[in-house]
Amino acid sequence: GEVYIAVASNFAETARQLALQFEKKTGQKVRLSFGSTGKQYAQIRHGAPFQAWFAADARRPMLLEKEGRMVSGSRFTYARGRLVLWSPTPGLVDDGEKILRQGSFRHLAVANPRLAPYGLAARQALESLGLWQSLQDRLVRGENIGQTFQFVKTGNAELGLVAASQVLRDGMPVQGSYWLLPADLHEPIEQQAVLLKNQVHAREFLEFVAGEAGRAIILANGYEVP
Amino acid sequence: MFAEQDVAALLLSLKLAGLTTLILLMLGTPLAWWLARSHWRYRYVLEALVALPLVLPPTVLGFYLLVALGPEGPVGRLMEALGGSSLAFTFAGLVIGSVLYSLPFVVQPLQNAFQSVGLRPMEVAATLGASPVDRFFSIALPLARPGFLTATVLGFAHTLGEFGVVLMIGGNIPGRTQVISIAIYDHVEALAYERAHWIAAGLLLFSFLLLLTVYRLNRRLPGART
Amino acid sequence: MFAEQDVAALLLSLKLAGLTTLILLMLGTPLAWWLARSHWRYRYVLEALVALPLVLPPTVLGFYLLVALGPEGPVGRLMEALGGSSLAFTFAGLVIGSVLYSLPFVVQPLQNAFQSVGLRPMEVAATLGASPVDRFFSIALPLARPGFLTATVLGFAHTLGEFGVVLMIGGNIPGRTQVISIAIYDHVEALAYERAHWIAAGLLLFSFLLLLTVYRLNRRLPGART
Amino acid sequence: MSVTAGFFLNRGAFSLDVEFELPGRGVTALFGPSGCGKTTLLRAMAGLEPEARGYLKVGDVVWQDGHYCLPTHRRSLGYVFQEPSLFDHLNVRRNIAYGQRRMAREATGSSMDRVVDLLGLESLLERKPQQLSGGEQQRVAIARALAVNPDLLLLDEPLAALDEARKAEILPWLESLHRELSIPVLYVSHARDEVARLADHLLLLEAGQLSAAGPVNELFARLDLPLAHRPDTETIIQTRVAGHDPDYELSWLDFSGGRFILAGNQLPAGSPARLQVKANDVSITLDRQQGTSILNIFPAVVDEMAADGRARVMVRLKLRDQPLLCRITRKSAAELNLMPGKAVFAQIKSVALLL
Amino acid sequence: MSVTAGFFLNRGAFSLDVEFELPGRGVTALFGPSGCGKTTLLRAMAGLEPEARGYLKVGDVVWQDGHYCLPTHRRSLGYVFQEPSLFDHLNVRRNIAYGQRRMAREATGSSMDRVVDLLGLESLLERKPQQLSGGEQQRVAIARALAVNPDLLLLDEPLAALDEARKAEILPWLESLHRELSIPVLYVSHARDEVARLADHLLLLEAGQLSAAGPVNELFARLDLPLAHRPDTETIIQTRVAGHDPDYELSWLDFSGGRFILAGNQLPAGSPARLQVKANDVSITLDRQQGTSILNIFPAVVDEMAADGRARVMVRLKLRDQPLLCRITRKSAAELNLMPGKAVFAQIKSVALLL
Ligand SMILES: Nc1ncnc2c1ncn2[C@@H]1O[C@H](COP(=O)(O)OP(=O)(O)OP(=O)(O)O)[C@@H](O)[C@H]1O
Ligand SMILES: Nc1ncnc2c1ncn2[C@@H]1O[C@H](COP(=O)(O)OP(=O)(O)OP(=O)(O)O)[C@@H](O)[C@H]1O
Ligand code: MOO
Ligand SMILES: [Mg+2]
Ligand SMILES: [Mg+2]
Repeated sequence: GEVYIAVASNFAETARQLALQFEKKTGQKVRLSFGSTGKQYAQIRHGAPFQAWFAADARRPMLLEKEGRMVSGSRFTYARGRLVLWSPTPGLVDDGEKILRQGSFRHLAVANPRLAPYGLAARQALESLGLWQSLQDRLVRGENIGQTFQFVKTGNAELGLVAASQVLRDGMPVQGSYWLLPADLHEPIEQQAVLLKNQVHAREFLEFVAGEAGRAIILANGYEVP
Repeated sequence: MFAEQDVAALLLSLKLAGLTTLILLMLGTPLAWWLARSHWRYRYVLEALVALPLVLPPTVLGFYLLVALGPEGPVGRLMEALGGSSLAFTFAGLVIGSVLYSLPFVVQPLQNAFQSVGLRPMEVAATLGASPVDRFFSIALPLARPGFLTATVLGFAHTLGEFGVVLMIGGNIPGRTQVISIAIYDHVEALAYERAHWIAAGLLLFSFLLLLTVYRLNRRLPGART
Repeated sequence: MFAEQDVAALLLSLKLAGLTTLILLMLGTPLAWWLARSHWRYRYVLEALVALPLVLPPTVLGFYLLVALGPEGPVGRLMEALGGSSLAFTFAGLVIGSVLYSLPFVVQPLQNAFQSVGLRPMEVAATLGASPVDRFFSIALPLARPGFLTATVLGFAHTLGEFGVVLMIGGNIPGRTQVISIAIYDHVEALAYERAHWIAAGLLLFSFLLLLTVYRLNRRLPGART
Repeated sequence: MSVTAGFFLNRGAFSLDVEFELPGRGVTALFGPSGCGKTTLLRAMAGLEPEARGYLKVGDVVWQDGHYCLPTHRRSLGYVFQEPSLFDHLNVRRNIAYGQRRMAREATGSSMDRVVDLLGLESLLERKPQQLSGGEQQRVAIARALAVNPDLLLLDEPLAALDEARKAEILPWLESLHRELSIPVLYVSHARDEVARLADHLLLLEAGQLSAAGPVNELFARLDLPLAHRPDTETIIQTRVAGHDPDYELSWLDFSGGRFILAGNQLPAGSPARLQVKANDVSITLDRQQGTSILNIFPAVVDEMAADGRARVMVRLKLRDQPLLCRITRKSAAELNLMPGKAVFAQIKSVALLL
Repeated sequence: MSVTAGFFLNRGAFSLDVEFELPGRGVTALFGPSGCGKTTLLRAMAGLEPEARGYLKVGDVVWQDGHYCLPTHRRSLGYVFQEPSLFDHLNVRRNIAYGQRRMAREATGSSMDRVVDLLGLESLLERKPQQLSGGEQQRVAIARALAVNPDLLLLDEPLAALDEARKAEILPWLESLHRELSIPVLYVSHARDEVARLADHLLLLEAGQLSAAGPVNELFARLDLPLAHRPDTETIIQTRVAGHDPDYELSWLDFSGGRFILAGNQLPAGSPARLQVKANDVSITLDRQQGTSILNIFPAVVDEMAADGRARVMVRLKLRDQPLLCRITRKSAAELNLMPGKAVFAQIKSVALLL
């Protein structure tokens, strides 16, 4: 009885905590494989032996459903991501929008909008603020939200639009200063999960995540839950 | 200090690198030998082909391998027709990918080494009654020793550090296809820097000691005139 | 067929690979020469160090480079003290990363080639009045030609296909640090397979023709006895 | 184990085109100027020149003909290359043992010791080739080829880098070797001394073609070949040991023209012996002389005379039916009034005779 | 441009320990058995044995002493290695031109043509070393070393792979070379002939130590050196050309003991000439003989006698004050009743004389 589950990188830490709880509760072993959503989609299409998938967006789970490569009806939103403008330097982004408008920084890190849902959201937010064009030559793009965070964390980019789950623990920043972007600046970042094979323990795990205990853990890690 | 899963990943990496290097040497040696000796007019076409996989980014190479090995790809169908199952997401698949990707690092140094052995020692051995196979093993191999050392080191180290191909066709499944390079990457992505540092440091130290031993044993004898 | 941005990425890749190979040859040649000739007792320590960057996954190596280049890293501090700015997200940074990562692929074949030149031709050249520098260029270099070819091909191709390091310290800025390998990767991740195929095919064809030319020009003369 | 061979090879400026036979035993010298194709011929016989067309039969075994070519490692031969060509990764002992271990025939464990002893290699056995002097390397190469007890021995100037003393040790052994083993030996040499001493037969190669072939003593006595006009021209005389003078440690050697007296008494009575008489060492007198240190004086008849440069003549004497070449000044020939048919005495210093 | 040198090198089983001087011009032969250290000494002189301690002064320039060591490429020398060692990537022309282009002194464009011509390399100029025969390679190596016009020439058995005819062409040129250039030449050779012909001085090396050093003619005449007991022992006699016999193309050469008659008349009257007389070519008679083809007969006195093996004796004669070695059988010595002080005649075949 082992469960193999593919998980989008940004949800890795949270998924680990969920798995730990689940294992404690049921005695089932959960094996988590992390990767970018694009890669995992390709892998699943080519026969990857996962039983469930926690993607980083809704687009690719929907594609799978259309192609009939999953247990139909199992798709659901397990978390909703929030975008924060974050800098490890205390005080730098206390006044959120202002610093973006002033442009007193050399690099702003975002995730690649083509690949990462957080990147797409970042783009939408900057467009809403009317800054997307003017900031073009200061943008540095991470392939995924993890890499984007590293650009900022190592100080190579002064600030970045990263996932709230990366910088907030129980509502407080782990380090530095942040600005939680208003949710209306971008479309919601719906992170959806699907059951790929109708395997009993995988189904149980999805149920566990959607349940009370699961939602609490997800909330504590900086996501919103539907 | 090192989690069980990390140790498993390290062992898997060593197994993969060892096996890949072994296969590379077994495939690469006759190929390099042939390339070094052949007078075929279009030999250079093959030489160019061997180096070709290098120019693709590993993940992309991995993607095409995935397509080929997956149940709908040519290799996958062949395997299924033969009663086997798809090689994607298996250890065997990792080995195939690594072999393909590291081939030039083994073939090229070996080819150079065989070329610099020259014809004369082989001719002498033939006059002393050594068959082609015999003189290959008793003369060409030992004289090409520096080339073998380089090929082995490059092949082994490159496979240890390989990541893109392995991630793509392996699917990062703990205990099955999660190798140490992916494990470190996961930790970095999951912001578990501490853990990543420890494993990276351990891997570096281990590799350094290994390389040290290899190179030390290979020291040239002093006082040789040529 | 090829978007403007892809063409820019290809040109940038060629520039990066060319420059990196040039620097690698310039750094690697004296290093390889010294390694091939020195009788220093602890030479093997340096040999092991050169091969070491190989064992880290490129992204992880890139991560540490990012740390080193960042404002708190040693290189970053040095740059700042010198009045320069950070090298992260610049072309120069890409070059540094690629050089570090591809160093062993250049040094090792060169070292073997220099070793197989032997002392005798150098001694003869000395008796004919050639200074050490002179005989290095007039004797050792031409005799080590196969090693240089291998070093150049491996170094160039490896940098063309390099991805992890470049991704990590480049920030994927179109026209500045977005190289072709990242562009293909992006298309694959974004499920734009068609476009990825075209570029990959183009890159492969181009590289194949390049390699073909190089190897063809390097064909051994027929009829040589040794 | 006689050898029949023919080879043809075209290499642009140079082409090889030879057909010859080697007698079943004894040394055949391959003699000719630098670049005439000696090494190429040996390589072709060893099967190392894939472009060479031709045929080669050793004893009853066809090694090569139009359709068939035995690969080198199946040819039972010993080959000493012109350059020592030792295996750099093996020490001297293992270089020598290399071929020996691969012999098809029953291993002669003693032959290793014998060649090591003969070539004075005891103290070098554990050295690597790079730690040997030029001559030492060549000795190892010879030992390695000899240790395999082959059916055909190909030697490409094996003694060139050796000093006289070492040569003087090895030559008799090579002689005894070919006598014992009764295999054909093809021996490239530039030194007439060595040829005269070792070889029974001679192949004269010029620009890839055989210009003469035959027994050494016949060829050396022919005035029309360039051989006769070299400073070290000599005559080879076949003799048989008749007995010894124990007081002075001399030997008597009989041939058709008389009896030689030779320093040393190693050879057993009745055994054959070959004498080498340099044309420069023969002088001619009209009367048999007394009170001279020269022991070998024979009545002779002038057979033929040929100018040898402008100041000298080469005279072929007949000692009964044994020809003997003799080089003297034109002045002496004139003063002695030499002409074909004239009866004279040939004086040969005994110490000028070689085995 | 005289050379003062001393070298010490310890290599385990072998150690080199020599001190010597070379005269400012002329050829010094380095003679000794295989493995005695000849190559090592040459390498040390060229600065190629970094472990060798010692000193070396060429002319007024110190090349090496305790504190200082001129690097090889700054030493103006020509070195022919024991193995040809051509540059594989350069054709013959560029091999020869390599050193020439790097000479400090004024380029002698003609010297390339001269050496190419001398060594018969015209047709090979465009070939790569791998396309040459062994002897051809060696000729190129000699040409390459000669083309640099050095201050000191080091030759490690340069003629070993060459045939007699080619040697006979090159030797006189080497002679004329050292006469013209007046530089010291150190010449390793195993061949007494070559040594006798070329060398003025001799260094005898045994197991890394000098066992004798001095003018060739003195050393060759000493009965206590192993040199005297080799089959080709000879005496070198310094003479002066007195005149010619135009009818027979002979030369008259005077020395303290009389007048030699020599075939050929190339040498101008008054010029010095060196004669080589092999001990085997000298015979002894009690009376002056008539009716003989031998032209050179001199009154002589037996000076000293030494056993040479068991059957022979080596006799040193004095022709006035010119010593002359002569090897005869013990039997002849007894029959002629030779003893020191006895007056005899020495017969030398004129054709046995070499320039
Ligand atoms: N690298 C080495 N290590 C140990 N001994 C060596 C080394 N090289 C040479 N020798 C020994 O040093 C001695 C002198 O060698 P050298 O090459 O000078 O001899 P050589 O007089 O030139 O002989 P040859 O006439 O055979 O060329 C030899 O006994 C040889 O075995
Ligand atoms: N690869 C080659 N291409 C063209 N010509 C060659 C090649 N190898 C040898 N030759 C020529 O072939 C001829 C015969 O060479 P070979 O080596 O047989 O001569 P050799 O008689 O052994 O001379 P040596 O006494 O100098 O060793 C020479 O004229 C040489 O220049
Ligand atoms: O976890 Mo992602 O792939 O950056 O959205
Ligand atoms: Mg030859
Ligand atoms: Mg030597």
